[in-house]
Amino acid sequence: MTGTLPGVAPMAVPPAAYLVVGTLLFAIGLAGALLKRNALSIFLSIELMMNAVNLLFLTYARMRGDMAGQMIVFFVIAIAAAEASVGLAIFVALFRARRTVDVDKIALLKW
Amino acid sequence: MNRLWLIPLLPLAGFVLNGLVALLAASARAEAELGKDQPKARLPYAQRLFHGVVGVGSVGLAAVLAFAALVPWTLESLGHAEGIGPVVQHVYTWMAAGDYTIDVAFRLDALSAVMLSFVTFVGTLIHVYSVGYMQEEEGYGRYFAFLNLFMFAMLMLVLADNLPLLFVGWEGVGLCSYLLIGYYYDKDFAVAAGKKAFIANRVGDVGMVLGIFGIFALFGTADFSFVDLAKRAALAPGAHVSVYAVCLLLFLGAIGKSAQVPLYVWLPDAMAGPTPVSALIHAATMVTAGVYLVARCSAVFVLAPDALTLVAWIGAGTAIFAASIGLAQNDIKKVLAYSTVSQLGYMFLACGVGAFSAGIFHVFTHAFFKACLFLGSGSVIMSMHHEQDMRKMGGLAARIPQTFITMLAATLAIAGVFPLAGFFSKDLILGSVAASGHWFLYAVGLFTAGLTAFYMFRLVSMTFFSAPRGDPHALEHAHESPPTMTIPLWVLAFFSVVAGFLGVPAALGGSDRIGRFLEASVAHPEIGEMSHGLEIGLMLLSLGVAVTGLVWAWRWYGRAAGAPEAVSPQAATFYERSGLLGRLVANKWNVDEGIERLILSPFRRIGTFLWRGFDALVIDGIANASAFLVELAGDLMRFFATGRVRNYALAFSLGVFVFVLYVWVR
Amino acid sequence: MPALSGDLVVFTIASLLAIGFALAMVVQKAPVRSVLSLVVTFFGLAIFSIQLAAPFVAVLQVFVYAGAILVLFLFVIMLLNLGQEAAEEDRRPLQKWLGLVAALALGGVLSGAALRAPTPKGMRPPAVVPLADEIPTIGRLLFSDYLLAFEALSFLLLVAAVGALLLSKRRFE
Amino acid sequence: MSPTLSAALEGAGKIAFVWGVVLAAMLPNLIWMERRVAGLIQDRPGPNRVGPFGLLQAFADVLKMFMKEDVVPLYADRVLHTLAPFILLVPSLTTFAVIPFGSKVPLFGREIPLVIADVNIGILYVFALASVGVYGLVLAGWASNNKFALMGGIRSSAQVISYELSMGLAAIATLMAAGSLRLVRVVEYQAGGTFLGFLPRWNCLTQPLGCVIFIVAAFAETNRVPFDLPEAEAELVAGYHTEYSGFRFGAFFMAEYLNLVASSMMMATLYFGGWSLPFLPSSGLLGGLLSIAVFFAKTMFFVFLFMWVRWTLPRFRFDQLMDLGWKALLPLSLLNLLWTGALILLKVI
Repeated sequence: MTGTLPGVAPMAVPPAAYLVVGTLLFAIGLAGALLKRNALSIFLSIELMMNAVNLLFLTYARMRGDMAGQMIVFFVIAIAAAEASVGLAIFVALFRARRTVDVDKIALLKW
Repeated sequence: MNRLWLIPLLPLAGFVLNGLVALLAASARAEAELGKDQPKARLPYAQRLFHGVVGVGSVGLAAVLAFAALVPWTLESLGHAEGIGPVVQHVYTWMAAGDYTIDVAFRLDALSAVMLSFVTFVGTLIHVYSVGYMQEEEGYGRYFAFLNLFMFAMLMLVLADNLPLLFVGWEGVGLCSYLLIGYYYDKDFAVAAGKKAFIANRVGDVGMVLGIFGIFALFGTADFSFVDLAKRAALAPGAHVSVYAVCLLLFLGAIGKSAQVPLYVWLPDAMAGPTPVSALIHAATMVTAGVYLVARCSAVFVLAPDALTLVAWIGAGTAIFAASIGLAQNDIKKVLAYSTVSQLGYMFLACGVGAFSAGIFHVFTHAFFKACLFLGSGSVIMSMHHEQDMRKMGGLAARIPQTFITMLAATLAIAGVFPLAGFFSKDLILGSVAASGHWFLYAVGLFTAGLTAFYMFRLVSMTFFSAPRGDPHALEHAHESPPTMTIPLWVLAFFSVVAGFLGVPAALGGSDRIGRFLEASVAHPEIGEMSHGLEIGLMLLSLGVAVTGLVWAWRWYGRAAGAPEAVSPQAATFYERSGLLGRLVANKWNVDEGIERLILSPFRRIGTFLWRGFDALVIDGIANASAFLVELAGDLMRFFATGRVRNYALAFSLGVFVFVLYVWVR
Repeated sequence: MPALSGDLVVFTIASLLAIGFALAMVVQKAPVRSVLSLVVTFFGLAIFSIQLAAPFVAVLQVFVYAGAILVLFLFVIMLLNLGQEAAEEDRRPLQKWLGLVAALALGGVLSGAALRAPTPKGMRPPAVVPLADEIPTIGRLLFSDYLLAFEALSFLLLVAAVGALLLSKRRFE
Repeated sequence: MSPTLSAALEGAGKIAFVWGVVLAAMLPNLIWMERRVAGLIQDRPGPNRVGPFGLLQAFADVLKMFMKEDVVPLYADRVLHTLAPFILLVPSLTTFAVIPFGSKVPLFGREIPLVIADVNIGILYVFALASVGVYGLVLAGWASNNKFALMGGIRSSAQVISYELSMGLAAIATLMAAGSLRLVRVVEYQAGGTFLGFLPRWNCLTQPLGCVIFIVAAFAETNRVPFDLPEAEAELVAGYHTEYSGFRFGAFFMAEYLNLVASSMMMATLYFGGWSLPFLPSSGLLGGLLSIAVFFAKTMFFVFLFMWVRWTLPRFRFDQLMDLGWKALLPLSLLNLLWTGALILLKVI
């Protein structure tokens, strides 16, 4: 069973609108991730992107009328929590080591 | 007695024990003697005792078990008209492919009974002999470990119930042969001889393996039930290989293992190993494995008469060829080696004409007198302080009487003097060859018999009779061997005298017991009949030939008093006259040189070309080129590796953009 | 909660809020302000989820994201005291402009693709399960169809906790 | 009267009632009460000049507060500094929405359930708001641009995150028992049966461990003694609201008491049977009114408990706080989960 979505009145808002908003938020998040230099801000942007995707999932779940989308969102949120804890721990350690979280100043991966 | 698997297991256990103790002791010893280099000395008594007890004990116990298993079976089988079915014991499943499984299963039938009997018996005796013979050696433990391992492998070979398992034993004995030939690993010739044996056997084993596959393709099974299938000529549906090819491949394996032309070259060199090893492995047991294989698959061979004929021809050729070389050898062990090759030729000759039981019978008797001869030669060599050149011996009869008598008995046996063992087995062979109508092959066999008698008695004469040569000092100290060595000699001599009575032919009022006994498990195609009169006539003829050989040898070498260079003037003059033939005989027909020139050196040249030309230039070139390309690519790529995450992310997202665009537009 | 009347109005406001504060999040120099803007955006998203008949997800979002994750961000920002970090000019114009272009292009393409995408089986008729049973349904799904994923997730969380502990643990002492 | 309109009216009425009671009736008296309790415990009269028994003291204080100048430090982040108190205030005001403050009363010919919004995610809603509330403190601390304030902010964020876990886990056990997230259902469940045959089936009896954990965590969540580290006078002057004065400070003050009341209500609801009391009619007009009384009585008791603790216990050290939260309460709450699950499986509750 994928579970049927709790019954609600037909959507007053066209789902396309949600999709557009979701993608826009995603784009904004991407811009943030690409433009920011503060690791934390980048991380924030990524969180935003994830949520944008969540919105899309919810929309599709609503459109399909089953629960699968919601379940995925549930998992995404949980994974985001794990990711946040580890990521932030990394930043803390990083900051201790180099007194900065500017990703451009942390460029050890180069030749 | 349903414990067949114990029989090979015991020697294996012996191998493990001996091996471990030998290793530990050796390392401990090296520890102790670090720095000071004292000559290799005999091991401490306790350790030798241990190795002796474990080595002999394990094999002896195995022998006891073996006889406990085969005697009742044999008696019962003899009781019935045409024998009783084999005893097959499955131990566990070794491999399973689909619904076809290969078990570790042991089989006791007439054939394996005969093999088992003399393998364990002679094996035990030779172990006992080794206790005395090897006592001075530092590698005492190693020696016994390998000897036990050999017994294990040989018993697997003999008892196996399917070809794959037989092949395990087959390779095992090959390995042990290699290890023991190279026992004196600090001597180059020994190492070289070991390699030679190993490689020559590999050539044969290729055929062996393919043969096994062929058998499987033919009958859809590789355990010995295929024998019955073959007897009923019931080939598996869609058998893609021809019986002929399969037989030849199997026979190739046999050639390699049993040192037939052209792969016999390794056996004479194998004499580099200790003499008991030569006796056990290169005379009595291992080298007869080929005959065993052919006899085992006799039913299949019968389906391909042409292949059988080839076997006969190769056997006969080998017999006379090796015998001719044996005539002019001066190394006592070399003579015996070539004699072994020649006798093996006899056996294949027998198989070739379809008298498989005769072949096995000869295997049986040969095991006794040839082992006796080798052990005797060992005793001689020891008494002469490791002198192997017969030209430096002579007149030892009085010095080492026991060795002399036993060896004389064995010599008469191999020469085929009535009523010793050799007489019956060899005449069974010659008789069946004659009966099969291959009169030329019969002539060859007969002539070979003469040669055999000649070179064997030549050996005896040069060793025991004739005037003492070599330094008298050594002769002074020539002494009889310890009882651990002489007792086995006596036992073997006894059996080389009486073993033949198992197969007294009907013509002499006997009832060819062993022949009928073996009929249960080997094929016995119709090979023509002979009147008893003709048969007896032929016997007298061969007996006459043998006696002629003996007398001739006596005339040339019996009272020879020449210097070591030319022991016998008559022989010298004969070789002078005979010209090319003589020289060829004296130089072993230049086979080794021929192989060197025709096969080895071309191979070496090709190899050198491939190495210098192909590998160094082409292969390495390719490798280096690719490496260079990769490096180049890396040099280009690294400008993109800015180390800044954002750049990577940017590139990544651009890529995603393109991808999505593609998906969307498409 | 059942869809409110005047859905459209709510949606418009929410989306304006969400997008506006998302932009603010990007533009802000001070991380703390970015975090706060993001909080507002998340509330907007929570409203969307309610409209999309997923109140549980909505609350979860507020609870986990706004309530825990972002607070954690704040905590770290304050711990490292990043508030006053001098926001010097970005010395990589190429990265900057290309980044913008990439973001816009991707956003455009994605939304275009999303709009073009065929509606899966169209809109279902109002479904059968009463809204009150949403949470039990989710629970049942978690422990039936998604059990494996669920367990894996729990393990992941454990590992993450341990990993975070190790990472932020000072050596020595 | 159209159903929507009546529904709206009904909702408005409940909101008015709850806020009226909480803000107008309780809040001022709480301020007075706290100081009287302090006096009681410290064996001194406490405020007794303004009005009878000093009952009007609170109004005097509030008046004073509103009179004071509202200072904003020069280098503070003006916007957030202004926003912070209200960010703190709003959630604590909206928490009451889902807490059932009574059973049902028949009024104007209709059964009115005495809860503002009986949403099916009730308790999650409460937790969500509680977790959002912390922003107020954190921002206050950060925006003030004052090291003490910052410390206070950091502490409160860490503290809230840490204790939310055990609090939530403890509460989940009650949900398991009730089989629903709706607080109304939770209360009905507790009112609906007996434990071991003779005890009321209150969660504080069926899962005492969870009850204790929840109460302790609630103390931490509301930054009350012994966990009032964000505003530990001794170390941080006044913690996050060091830089606040006038009515903004008042807002913080108010929010603290609101949270106090809210969490007291939660305790009563989750563990002490909400509005229910054995042998008391809970149906009909009388029953409804009685239930309301019972509910607020319980709430007041917990409020008193808060004050009692505050004036008797010393303050924890921060590392002790963390240890307690992570090493003691969290495992214990898991244990409690097991315990409750066992009870449910064994059909004991």
